[in-house]
Amino acid sequence: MTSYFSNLPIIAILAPFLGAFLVGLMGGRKKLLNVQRSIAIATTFTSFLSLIYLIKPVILDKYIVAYWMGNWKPESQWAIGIGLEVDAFSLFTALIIAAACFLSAIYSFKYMEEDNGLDKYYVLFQLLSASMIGFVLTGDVFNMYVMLEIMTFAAIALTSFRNHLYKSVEAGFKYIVIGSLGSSFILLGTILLYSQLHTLNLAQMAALLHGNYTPVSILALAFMLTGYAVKAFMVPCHTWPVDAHMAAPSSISMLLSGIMSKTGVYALVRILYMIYQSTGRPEMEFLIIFWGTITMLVGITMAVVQTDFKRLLAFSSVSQIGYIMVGFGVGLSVNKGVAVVGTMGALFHMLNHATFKSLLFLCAGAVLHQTGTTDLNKLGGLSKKMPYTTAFFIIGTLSISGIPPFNGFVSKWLIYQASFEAGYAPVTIIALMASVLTLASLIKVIQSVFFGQLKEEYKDVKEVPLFMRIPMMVLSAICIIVGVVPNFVSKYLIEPAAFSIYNIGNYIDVMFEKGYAAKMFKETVSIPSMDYTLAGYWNPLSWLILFMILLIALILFFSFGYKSSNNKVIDDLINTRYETFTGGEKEDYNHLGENDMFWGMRQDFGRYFRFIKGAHSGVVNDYVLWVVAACAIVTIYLFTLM
Amino acid sequence: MLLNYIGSFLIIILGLYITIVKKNLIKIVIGMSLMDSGINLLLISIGFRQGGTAPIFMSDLKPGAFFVDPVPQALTLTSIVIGACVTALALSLVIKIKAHYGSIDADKVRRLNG
Amino acid sequence: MKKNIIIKNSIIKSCANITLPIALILGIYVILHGHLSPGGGFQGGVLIAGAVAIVFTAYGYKEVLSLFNAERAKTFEDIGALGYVFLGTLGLIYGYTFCTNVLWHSTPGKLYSSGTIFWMNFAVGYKVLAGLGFLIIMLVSNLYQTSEYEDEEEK
Amino acid sequence: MEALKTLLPQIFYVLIFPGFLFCFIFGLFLSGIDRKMVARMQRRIGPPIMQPFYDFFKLVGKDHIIPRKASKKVFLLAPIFGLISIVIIALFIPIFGFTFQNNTADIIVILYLITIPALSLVVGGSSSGSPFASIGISREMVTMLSYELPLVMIFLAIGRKAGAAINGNVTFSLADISKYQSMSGIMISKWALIPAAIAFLLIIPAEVGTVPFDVAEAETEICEGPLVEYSGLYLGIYKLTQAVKMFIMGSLFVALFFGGSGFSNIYLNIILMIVAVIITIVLSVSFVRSVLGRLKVEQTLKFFWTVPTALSAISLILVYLKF
Repeated sequence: MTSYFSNLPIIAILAPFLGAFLVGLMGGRKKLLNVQRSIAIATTFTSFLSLIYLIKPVILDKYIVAYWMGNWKPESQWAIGIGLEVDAFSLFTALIIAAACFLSAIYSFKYMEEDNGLDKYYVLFQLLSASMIGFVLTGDVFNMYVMLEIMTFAAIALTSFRNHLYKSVEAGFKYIVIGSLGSSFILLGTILLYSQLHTLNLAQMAALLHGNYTPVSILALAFMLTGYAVKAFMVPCHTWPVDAHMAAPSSISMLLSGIMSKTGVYALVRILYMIYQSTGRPEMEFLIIFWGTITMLVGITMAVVQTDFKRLLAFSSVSQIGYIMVGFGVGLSVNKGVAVVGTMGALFHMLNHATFKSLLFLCAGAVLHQTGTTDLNKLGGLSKKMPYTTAFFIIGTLSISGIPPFNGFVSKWLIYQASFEAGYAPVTIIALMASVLTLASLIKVIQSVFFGQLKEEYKDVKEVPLFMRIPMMVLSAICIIVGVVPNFVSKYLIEPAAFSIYNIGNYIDVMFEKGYAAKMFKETVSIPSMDYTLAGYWNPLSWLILFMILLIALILFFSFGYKSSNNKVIDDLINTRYETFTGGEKEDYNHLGENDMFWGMRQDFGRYFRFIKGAHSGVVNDYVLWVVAACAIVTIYLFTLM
Repeated sequence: MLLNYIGSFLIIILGLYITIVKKNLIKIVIGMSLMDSGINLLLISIGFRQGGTAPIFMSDLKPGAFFVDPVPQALTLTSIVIGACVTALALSLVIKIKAHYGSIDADKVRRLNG
Repeated sequence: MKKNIIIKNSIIKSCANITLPIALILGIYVILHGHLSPGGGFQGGVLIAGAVAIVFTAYGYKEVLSLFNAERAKTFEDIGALGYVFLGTLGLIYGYTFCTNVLWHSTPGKLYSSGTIFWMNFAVGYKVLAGLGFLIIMLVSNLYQTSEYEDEEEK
Repeated sequence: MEALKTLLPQIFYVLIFPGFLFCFIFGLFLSGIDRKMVARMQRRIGPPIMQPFYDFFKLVGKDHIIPRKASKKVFLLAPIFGLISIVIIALFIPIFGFTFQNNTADIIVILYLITIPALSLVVGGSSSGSPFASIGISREMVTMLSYELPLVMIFLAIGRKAGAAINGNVTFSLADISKYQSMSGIMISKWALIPAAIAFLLIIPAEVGTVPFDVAEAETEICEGPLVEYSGLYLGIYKLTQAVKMFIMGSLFVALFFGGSGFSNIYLNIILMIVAVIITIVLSVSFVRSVLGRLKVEQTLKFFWTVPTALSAISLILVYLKF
């Protein structure tokens, strides 16, 4: 039992907690600031490293690590202690989280240097990282709730960290109201489930609830679904993250949007696939796919009409969660082959969304850091001043819109295929349209932030320092590498995770003893046979070689033209033929703000856009009402159909 | 016992009602903590058993005595802590909002919309 | 907001004078007997932190601020948390799992009989009394210092 | 030596036959035919068929100017990426059963690769910093949005139709679609897919950017929109991309609706393909172009989201009902 890896999960959770308290102990002394920064980087790196060491046993050897706190092992097959359980799916999510936290810690080094109270920032940051890792590694429902609460508090405090800005405070308040409402629902669901099963252990719950649905457990399911939907930004519970992402420092927006949403998705998957074992239930499949599609559509249409850089990214994040949930919804299908494609697409999209959305938020942070605003109407023409950020942002844009050979393509394609094969053709169409709209909304950002006319006040803007560029570099490298070798990634990361989602019997057996699941289920629990043939991978390597050949040939050919034009621009300052053609207008009047973009579309769908913008009224009460209404609808749906 | 369950759900619904209807931010916070209290009551009621003793192994335990369920009590404690934190954090944010907006009316604190 | 109201009520004061030591003693008792009786570190910590609230109701916020140091409370909270983590890690160091009871060697029912659990309770109690105390101090001082606070805002 | 043996044909494919050279020659040739046809329909003599070649080489010979406001690298790289991606599509399109690249999901790859030239136009135009280009790119994005919806539905209908026969579910592989057509007759002979074919013919002009739907480049209103600052070689590349796109869309139409086993001889197949593509382009581009005037941008959106979308939706529903 006590192998070298058995203690690694707790170390991964413990290191950032320890770091948080250490930083708190040091207090706000200016001299120790660098020490605090190094501690944050070191602890997040420690947890990342310990999770990497877990890859070999958990993912490659398909071993599930069970860890009982305080050595309180199950007494006569009844869990009495708090357990950690790490299977490939947990580890997959935890790896994404730990890597992103590490990158965010590096990014914060320079990004946050102008703020004061940085000791508090680092305490909260490490609490956030630790609780997110703990959330996905734990095998106990109530522990999940506690970790979720630590996460929520740290995130709220970080959202309103820059409390001299009105938007931070308002976003923080909305977050705490809606977030704690979601937490309350989760707690309510958990205790209702406890009242039926008298256990809090995930594995044991799964074993006891098998084929044992009662009204209480269905009510619990409704509450838990809504509660975790709040954490995973599913429409209509998507109102807080938008404000929060906009107001938080970008290093935190990255974690909130790219990573924290994944914890909600993780919990939803655990509830649906593990506790309630809804695989093969068409009504659950329909609910999740429908919910995901609504999320996708509302998120992206709101993103198109936004005027704030980070708010736009946040809404696009909401729509990406819709993709993930559609994938997981298809994963509940009766048809095993299709289900596997859906699950794999969703898992792949979790990874990809974490990378490119983090990248985009870091770019937004770079712009905010250098110019001090994220209003699309005020910015413009930064590409000459910040060439690296522009390049990274374009890579992120291409990835998120799924342009091959970047990573978004692979996962989006798997999701399209899965949803179409499962017989949800309208969903596929909406997903493809949402992809184009994503591109359109981000093109708007590219046009109005990086290209277009440079404003007078941004004349002296410089490129961001190296410490902020490194995380962006790493993330864009991941975007490209994952897109180029998707086969490798899915074989060594996605497939084991998808397998472990379906392999419930083993999950239960490892926690208790061999044969426990079979005893409780009163049937032999077979290891699910996974059929990956329908997921016929896109193999870009073959034509990527050709792509490279062409690229090299063309670039060699045209580089002469490029070179010869190089000098003229610089020395020929008087010649008016190098001026942009404006049709005689003065430059101050011809900047096309983002408001004017896509007016053709807004004219035709004006009624829809006015309605949807008006619905996001900004009043907390309305948002709470939405969440409660969602809960009511889910409850009614589940009670009528289950 | 039934009364407890009905009461707890009533309190939860009352909390939700306050959160949805009242425009005063402090009242919204009150609604949130009311909902927390309802959940706590539900938790404790779930763990309660008629005639049970405190769940501690002592030597003077009578034969045939049984415990109330200790787990919900522990959960309630955790939940209370979290509720206290929610209230404290939310109130501090309300103070900040008052400083920025000059009002604690939910209809006026809506600059982030659309 | 009502400002500058100095609470001078002799009934409250004399009641507080009686209850304050009781609260403290009871809190310490609950912390130390966490493994033997209902309660534990958290409840005891809350009881002790309640003392801050008692001082506030009886003597007003100035007294609270002069008696308690918020910065130090913050530090103490971290020390408590670190102590808990350290005690938990003892299990790892001794080769068991996290939070394993490694010091246990006594008869049940005695005060010092539970090994690490006793010290963990102590650490939790320490953390909670510091943390909640800090919370109350902060709320109290915010209540009376909004004007100062707005000045900060303008900077 | 082994690697060279596999690599040499690949290089041949990329650079010579379905790839770069072939696309270059045939695309410009097709563009010449189109111009000639339009001229004849308007009772003009029209330019010689080789005119696009002359235009292209003239543009290559000219000096190119990079505006001071433009961000240079993006400005110069965008057209190249557009051209590469459109040439790569040529490798995916089967010529009557003969494919160069075989993927399980080349339809979706094509769907995305087709957007890259439009995207390169958008990014390149945007990087030039011209206000006309900004208006142009917003129009280009709206056009793209408008034709993407029916295009997606057409692809899904065809994939469903072919997949139901091949593997019982759905296929996104052009090779499978080609196989299906050689098994049970060309796609256009299925009643269910005739609306989809009409919708596809309506999409081709918007995809290529010719007259009724060339809102993005409207010369009279916004001076060629995104292309306003381009000159010389890079303008030539854009024009070439447009011509190649015409060829690609035509051959995609042929592969999707008129595919099949063809002749046993590959050369005959190629000639058949070329003839079919010319007919398609004349039908869908030249006729429409010579008759209609330019639409407004919101009219484009309204048109595409009503008529072609409805047509392709009918197809999709009919396919699902197993007609």
